[in-house]
Amino acid sequence: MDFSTFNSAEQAHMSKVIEKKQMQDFLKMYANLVEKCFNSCVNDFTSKAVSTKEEQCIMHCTEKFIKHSERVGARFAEQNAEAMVAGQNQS
Amino acid sequence: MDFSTFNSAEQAHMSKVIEKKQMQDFLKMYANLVEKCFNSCVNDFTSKAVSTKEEQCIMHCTEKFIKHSERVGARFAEQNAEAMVAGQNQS
Amino acid sequence: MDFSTFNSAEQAHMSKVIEKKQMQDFLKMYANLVEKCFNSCVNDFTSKAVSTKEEQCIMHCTEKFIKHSERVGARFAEQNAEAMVAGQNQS
Amino acid sequence: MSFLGRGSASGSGINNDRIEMAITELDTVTDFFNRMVQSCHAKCISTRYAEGDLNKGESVCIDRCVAKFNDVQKKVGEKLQNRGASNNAGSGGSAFGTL
Amino acid sequence: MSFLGRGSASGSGINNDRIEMAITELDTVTDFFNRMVQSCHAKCISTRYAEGDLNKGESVCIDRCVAKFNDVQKKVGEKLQNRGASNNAGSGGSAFGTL
Amino acid sequence: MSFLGRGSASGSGINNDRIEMAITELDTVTDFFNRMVQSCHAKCISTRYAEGDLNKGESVCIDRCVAKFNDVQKKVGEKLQNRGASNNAGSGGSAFGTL
Repeated sequence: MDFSTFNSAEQAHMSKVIEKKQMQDFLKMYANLVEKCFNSCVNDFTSKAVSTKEEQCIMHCTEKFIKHSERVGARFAEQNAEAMVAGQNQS
Repeated sequence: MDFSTFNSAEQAHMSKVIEKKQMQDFLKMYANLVEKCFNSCVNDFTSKAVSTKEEQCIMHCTEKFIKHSERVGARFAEQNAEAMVAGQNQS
Repeated sequence: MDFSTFNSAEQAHMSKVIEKKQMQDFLKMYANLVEKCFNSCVNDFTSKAVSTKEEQCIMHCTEKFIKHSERVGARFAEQNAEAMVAGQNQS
Repeated sequence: MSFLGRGSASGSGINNDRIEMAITELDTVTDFFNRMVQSCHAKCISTRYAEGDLNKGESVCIDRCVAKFNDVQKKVGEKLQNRGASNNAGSGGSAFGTL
Repeated sequence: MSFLGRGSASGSGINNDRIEMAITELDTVTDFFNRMVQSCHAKCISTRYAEGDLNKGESVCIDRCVAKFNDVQKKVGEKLQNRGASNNAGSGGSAFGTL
Repeated sequence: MSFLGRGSASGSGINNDRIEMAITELDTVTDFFNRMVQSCHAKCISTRYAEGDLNKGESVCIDRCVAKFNDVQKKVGEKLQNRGASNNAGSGGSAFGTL
């Protein structure tokens, strides 16, 4: 996203907005991760303790999700950069 | 919804609110449609290009979703109108 | 949550916020319940009337969901209380 | 909901509580409508997507689905009221402390 | 969140940052609770709906489900912290440019 | 979005409409990205979770999934524009009365 046409007051304002949004996005991602890994990994309700096997599944699930998000983010950024270059060459 | 008891400043305000909401609703519907049609139509990841068959599925999915939404909206509006008439006859 | 460090203006403000949120949460829970019970209970579209069997399912679904939410809420509150006591004993 | 902030700033005879209630009503109807669209899509629309038009069976199904969904909304609403659950069975209600 | 706008307008000794943080915390707890309700419903409640009461098996399952869900939350949280992922693995984070 | 309220209160040369548009754009991109993450997770990641690393097959699948998801977004967008549906087929649009 390009905020270069914003004046300094607007840029400062957007910085605060983005900072707040990143915190909210992180919290949402965290909640999402708990829900997803719980749903995938926990299926035994004969005990109230998380088993070793379940715990391992949750650790893998969390790690994999983060790596997945990072890879999607990297590819997404590349494609956006390409699209921007293509757009500039056209005009 | 009935805004007839609103004064003109309030009506003008609600107009802006509704206009903004409609834009947000449209963007949400668009994102939703991409997600739904992608999930239904794209299942082959041996290539990074969308196949002709997948593309056709996506076009049908999009068109059908819009027609579906319009039909649901039309029926919904009819039922609300009926409910309103029934309410007025009772009072 | 602990608002004891808030001044009276802030507490009054938070009361209004919480009141508004509870109303919104209730409306969201209601919409959620309609969606969930409709999806679980209504599967026959040869008629536009809800059948006796479907209606009974919806009543049970609604009642069970409320009891479920209350039980989850009660256990959740107990665990939070325990966690708070544990936290105080540590410090 | 930034518009409210602006409303209160301008002070041009706008009753903020009335506006807020109208917005809540708008949001509620929109949310309800969107859920109806999703549910009836899941119930009535084949995901093979062989064509872009609604076929006869799908169209009839949608009409009945909307009627039934509305009916379920009423029945669930009555049940919630009868149970007097309206105030405190809400999700999250029990998760908040009191001030 | 219109109330914040109003708060800052009145200027009656309200610390906006503190209020915002409290609201974020409230929203986070509510969201967490709602997801727990949904997940435990999916794990514990039969969707045949033969009766409106929770049966013995469902009740016990709910109690254990809440304990396990809380535990998973802690474990995921620790994992996120250890990984130092707290700041930049967030969804969307990489989608924003810098100012 | 309390920041807007504050913005308009301070009046320090901030154009509220521009800020609002930037926020809408930010929210739209974030929402799009999150849906892409979810969809590609469902398509590419095995839920057995035998290990924490992405294996070769998963990695390749993610790369192609992102390309395809972006492509689907473009095609759906063009379809919506061609249909002139951009203005009034929106979810909920037909649920509102006119003022």
